[in-house]
Amino acid sequence: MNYIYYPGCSLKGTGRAYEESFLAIAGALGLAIEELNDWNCCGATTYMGIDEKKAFAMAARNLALSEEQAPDDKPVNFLALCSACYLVHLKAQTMMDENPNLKATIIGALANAQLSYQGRVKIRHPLDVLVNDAGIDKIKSLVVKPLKGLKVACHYGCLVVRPYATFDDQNNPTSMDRLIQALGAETIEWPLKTRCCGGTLMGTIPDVGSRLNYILLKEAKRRGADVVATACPLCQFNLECFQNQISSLYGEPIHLPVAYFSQLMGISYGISNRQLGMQRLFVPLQPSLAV
Amino acid sequence: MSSTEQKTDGQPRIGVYVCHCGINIALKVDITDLIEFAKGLPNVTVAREYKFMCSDPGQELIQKDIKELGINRVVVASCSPLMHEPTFRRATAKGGINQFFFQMANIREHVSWVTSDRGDATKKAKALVAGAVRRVAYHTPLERSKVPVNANVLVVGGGISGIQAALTMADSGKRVYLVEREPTIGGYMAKFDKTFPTLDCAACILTPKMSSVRAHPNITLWSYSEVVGVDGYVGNFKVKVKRKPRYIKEELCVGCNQCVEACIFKEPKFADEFNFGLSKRKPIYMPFPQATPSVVLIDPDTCIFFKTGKCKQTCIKACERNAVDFDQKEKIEEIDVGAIVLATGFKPFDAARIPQYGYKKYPNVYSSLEIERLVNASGPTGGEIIMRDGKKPKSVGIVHCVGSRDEKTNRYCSRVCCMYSLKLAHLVHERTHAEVYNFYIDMRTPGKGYEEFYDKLMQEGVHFVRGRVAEIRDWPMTAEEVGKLVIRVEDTLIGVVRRIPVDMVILSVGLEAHADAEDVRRIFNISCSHEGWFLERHPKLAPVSTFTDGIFIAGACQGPKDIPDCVAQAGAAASEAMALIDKGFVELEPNTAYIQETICSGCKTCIPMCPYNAIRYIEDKKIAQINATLCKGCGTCVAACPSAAAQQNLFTDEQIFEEIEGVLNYV
Amino acid sequence: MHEQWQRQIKYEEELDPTFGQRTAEMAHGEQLFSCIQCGTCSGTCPVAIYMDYTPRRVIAMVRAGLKKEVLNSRTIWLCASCYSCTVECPKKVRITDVMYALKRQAIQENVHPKRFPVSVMAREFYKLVSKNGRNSEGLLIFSLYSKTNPLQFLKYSTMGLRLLLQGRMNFKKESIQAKKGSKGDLQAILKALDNVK
Amino acid sequence: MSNEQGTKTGNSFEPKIVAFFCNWCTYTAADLAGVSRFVYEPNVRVVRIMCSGRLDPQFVLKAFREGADGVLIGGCHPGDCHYQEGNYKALRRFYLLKKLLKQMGIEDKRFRLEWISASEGDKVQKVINEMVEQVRNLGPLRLETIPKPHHTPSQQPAVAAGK
Repeated sequence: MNYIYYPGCSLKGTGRAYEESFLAIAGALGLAIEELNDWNCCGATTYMGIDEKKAFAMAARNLALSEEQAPDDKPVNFLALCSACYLVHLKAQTMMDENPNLKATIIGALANAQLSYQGRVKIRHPLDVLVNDAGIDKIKSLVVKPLKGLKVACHYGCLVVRPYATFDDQNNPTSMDRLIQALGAETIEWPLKTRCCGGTLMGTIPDVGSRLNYILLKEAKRRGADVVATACPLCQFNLECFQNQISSLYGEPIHLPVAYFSQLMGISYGISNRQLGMQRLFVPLQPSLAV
Repeated sequence: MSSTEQKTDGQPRIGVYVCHCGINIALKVDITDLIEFAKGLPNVTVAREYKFMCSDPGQELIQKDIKELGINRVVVASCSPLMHEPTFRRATAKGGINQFFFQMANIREHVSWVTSDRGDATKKAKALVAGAVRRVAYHTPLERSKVPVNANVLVVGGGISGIQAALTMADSGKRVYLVEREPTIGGYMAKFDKTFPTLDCAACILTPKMSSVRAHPNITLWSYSEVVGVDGYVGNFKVKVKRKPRYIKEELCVGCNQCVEACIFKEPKFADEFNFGLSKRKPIYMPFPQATPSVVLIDPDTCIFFKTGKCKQTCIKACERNAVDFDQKEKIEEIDVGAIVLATGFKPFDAARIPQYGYKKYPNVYSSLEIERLVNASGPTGGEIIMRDGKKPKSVGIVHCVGSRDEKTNRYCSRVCCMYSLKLAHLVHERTHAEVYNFYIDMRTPGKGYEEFYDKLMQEGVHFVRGRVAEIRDWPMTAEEVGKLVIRVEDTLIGVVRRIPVDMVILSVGLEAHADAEDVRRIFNISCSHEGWFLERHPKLAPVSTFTDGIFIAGACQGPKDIPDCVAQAGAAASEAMALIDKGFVELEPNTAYIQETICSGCKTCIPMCPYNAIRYIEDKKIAQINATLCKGCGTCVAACPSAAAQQNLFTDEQIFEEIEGVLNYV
Repeated sequence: MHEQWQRQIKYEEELDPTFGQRTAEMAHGEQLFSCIQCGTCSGTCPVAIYMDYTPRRVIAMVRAGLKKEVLNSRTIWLCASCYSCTVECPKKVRITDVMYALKRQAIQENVHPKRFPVSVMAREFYKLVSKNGRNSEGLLIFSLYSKTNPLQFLKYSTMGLRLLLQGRMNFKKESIQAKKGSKGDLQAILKALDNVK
Repeated sequence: MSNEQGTKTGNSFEPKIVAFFCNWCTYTAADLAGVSRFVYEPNVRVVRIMCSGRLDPQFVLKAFREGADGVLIGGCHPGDCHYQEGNYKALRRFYLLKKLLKQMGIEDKRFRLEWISASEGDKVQKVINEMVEQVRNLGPLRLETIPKPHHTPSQQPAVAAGK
């Protein structure tokens, strides 16, 4: 199966390691992936708060472009790594389907840029693709360095299963857990797995953002996690990069590696740290792997 | 009738009577316009309006016109015939003409209540009236045939509702068959310790009733049995009852339990249904000490002999009365009854369907019914409230509306949860002195002494938080939360979010219709609401009747209800059934089919059409003939008859043709 | 009038009776009017603890027409759109979308709290992305801090430096290639939607 | 025939639809729709029959003949028939009739059969609104051109004084 890959802004910036590591393991798994030409920002969770129609139009432009890029009439697998990008495109699509007038308006707007949207796009999340297309067995088969003894807290964050749970259980998703277990690691019982990291609040209102991330990190430590695995650049950024500020704010030393699930896969596949962007981590993962 | 005959010249003289129904119809239908229109219709002699046609003055209008104007056909334009057709037929008869010279036009349910524009409504009402007028001209005098009613009754379901209905009818001398699916009667009430708001013990008021059911000469109790088929019609139902094998000869067993003692399983090791698995039983067991009938049964799924064929069968030897019978087979009993009372009850909501409440995940999260057993003196802990981890709770949270008032589970309010939650709060507080918190959306205590009970609880120091619990988790934020279940909720009366750590959580689950309500409904040929509750004939005027004559409903199978309401409804259903039986006969709607011998070609097309084998072929005459007593009046044979020899009273081809022309040709 | 003597009574003339209906339409849902004030939204909301009005209260205020209070509240800007409330609401009220609808009204009527980082960031992001078609994290943070609280630069300088060194941040302007008038011209699309009702 | 006369919208075409509803399920559902105040299009006139099995093909043809633009049949869901299987009989006739009507040039959408149980008041609303809209789009059915046979009524029943 072919995938049109939508990176989104973060994966070219703060989330670079996510792109690097995912493309690396995708290559290992032999997934045919090509980047979407001239993609634009999805508008994230913010743009909708200013102008909803334009927000949907921005997403629709990407959907239209992906249909351009996969001209035959087969369904297009639109792969968005970032959870926010994944949801924004999914929401735009769902809202247009629910509301014909809105759809007409958006399609009309696209026409001004000689674009059309037929609606044959299927928006996919990497966990969905890995677990359901590649399959756990295939994922297992490539493991050369099992992550024996590594205790992982799989953090799905909000938007993977909310408001739409298209491929996993909304209250208790398990795809990442199954995937991580396939690497030989142990996943801890993690009831906060879909709790919010605060998104952009960390940047705008640090006190609020800090508390949300403090709760997650503290509980993950309490439950004996060696590392938190994420599937979202913003979760990763919030959980990892502010640990010093959080520690000083709550007078409690917090030092917990936060890596992308794809980096953990890469490690177990024996892919080089550089290819996986491990050097970009604030909190190095290597020590935890020594266990 | 002399007056009538003088005034009639063989031509129909139709009277049209339009009802305002207060403003129900008048608001949407221009009555004056409609009256003027009706006056212009063929054969209409008089057209009148009245505020409430169903009232006495309204009915007298009709009778007066019949006598004075020689009206010989009556059309009433008002509500649905399913509502008031009998009323106006009676009025017509009182006037002195045959009651079937009457036709109703439904301009309320089918017009004024479902149409927004007044012009449209008036137009539609005119069409329906025209249809009725055209049709009624072709009505013919008919007589109702009477069929005797079988004096026996069937009660389905042995909970408090079924028991109440059965006893009421048996005491009045009716022969009652009480069929219960479970091995014992008593239903959910038998599992309760106390009942709200009086806190009298459930057993003390229920078990005497259970034993009098067992002892009653007029009651045949078939437990561990299910109705599998119902044929016939009001007054004369033929019922098939499946009696499941309990592998014990019921008539021999005296419930001494020696077989249970003797079972090769020295210790009970299988989840005990009656206690929701809070205790264990053996493969051969008595459901609970006061079980009625007091007869043990064997569970083939857990019994070694049934699973392996190899067992010392110590139970057989232990029974002096040789009641144990491993060869027992399921058998079908057939009975004839005149009326049926359905009291099949409800099923509790499965709390696991709301994952964020942690039921089946955290051992100390219980469903309210489990707590009913825990606080019960005859329960698994002898009434001591001990949690699965062996500890006594110091703090308890009771969560209301679990599986109620929730679009994702059940939209409706289950009606009993607020009160039983208060009851449990009282009992738990009384026995453990724990801090008890009630989390409610709205406190609903309508009922005698209910609000007072709520007040009593507040006085007792039970905490009340108005807010629907968002989640129950085991991750602590503070030292006191460590090792506790943390309830996260907005205290909506203060407007702040609270985290309340407790040892034990009670989920007050709502009531649901049985999973197989749909199948049961079909067996008895009645209707269900979307939620699966059995549908009453009329929400106010016929709350225990169904759309199938002779079949009545009582208790929670009709909708969530507490014990007082169940008992009241059971009494109502019982008296409805007895009213039917004591009358001795039922008058059948004369809408039966008949064959016009001169036209019938004897092609036999109709014969296989009849679901009741009411049509037979008469060899010598070479024609078909319909047995009116067997015919139920569906008219399928009439529609099939190629030569129009078959016709149906009240629904002849020409009556329907006229109605079609009527509804189409005037507006 | 003296601050702490603000009267709390509400007169009908101070309310906007159309506010509820308008908001419901903007939020794709009449379910708003089915709210039973159970507080599940507030209970599930991870940031409710910082809000001036809990989400439940906002719903009630919207229905009652307390437009001024709602549009000026911090609550609507604190919503991180994690959708917990939306999926847990027993009446299927799309609370997250209600919050979005309120943010939009606040922007339209220009009544959002001044120098309040969230709304500032929102507008900066909107401008940046509408113009270039892509976000440039570095530039966004820069304009946000300079427009709200420049001290943040110091606070996060070391972190910023690390991000730069690790190649996780830069200050160059990202943008799409599609030229004006050419296929895929984003401006053309967005322009078409200006003043679409 | 007054097909062309419009109701609310000036002289826009408002179809007439005759519905044959069985007494036990669909007629009751229509009553429930009323009790629940489910407002729907006013274009349907309901003729009550005891069972959809009573539906004589003649009724349908008659209705079209008399100027109906559509005919709707409502019966109990399969397995729910008050008379065991009248609705199956109706279904068979429905299919046969559909063929014939096609031959007469009457469009598919003008003739519809629906299973609606006593508790489905909302379905009555949905089905009627749908059908009215569809028939409205089809426009009036014009059979007037063909001369119309009138059934010869039997002897007017003597007004017996039966009680």
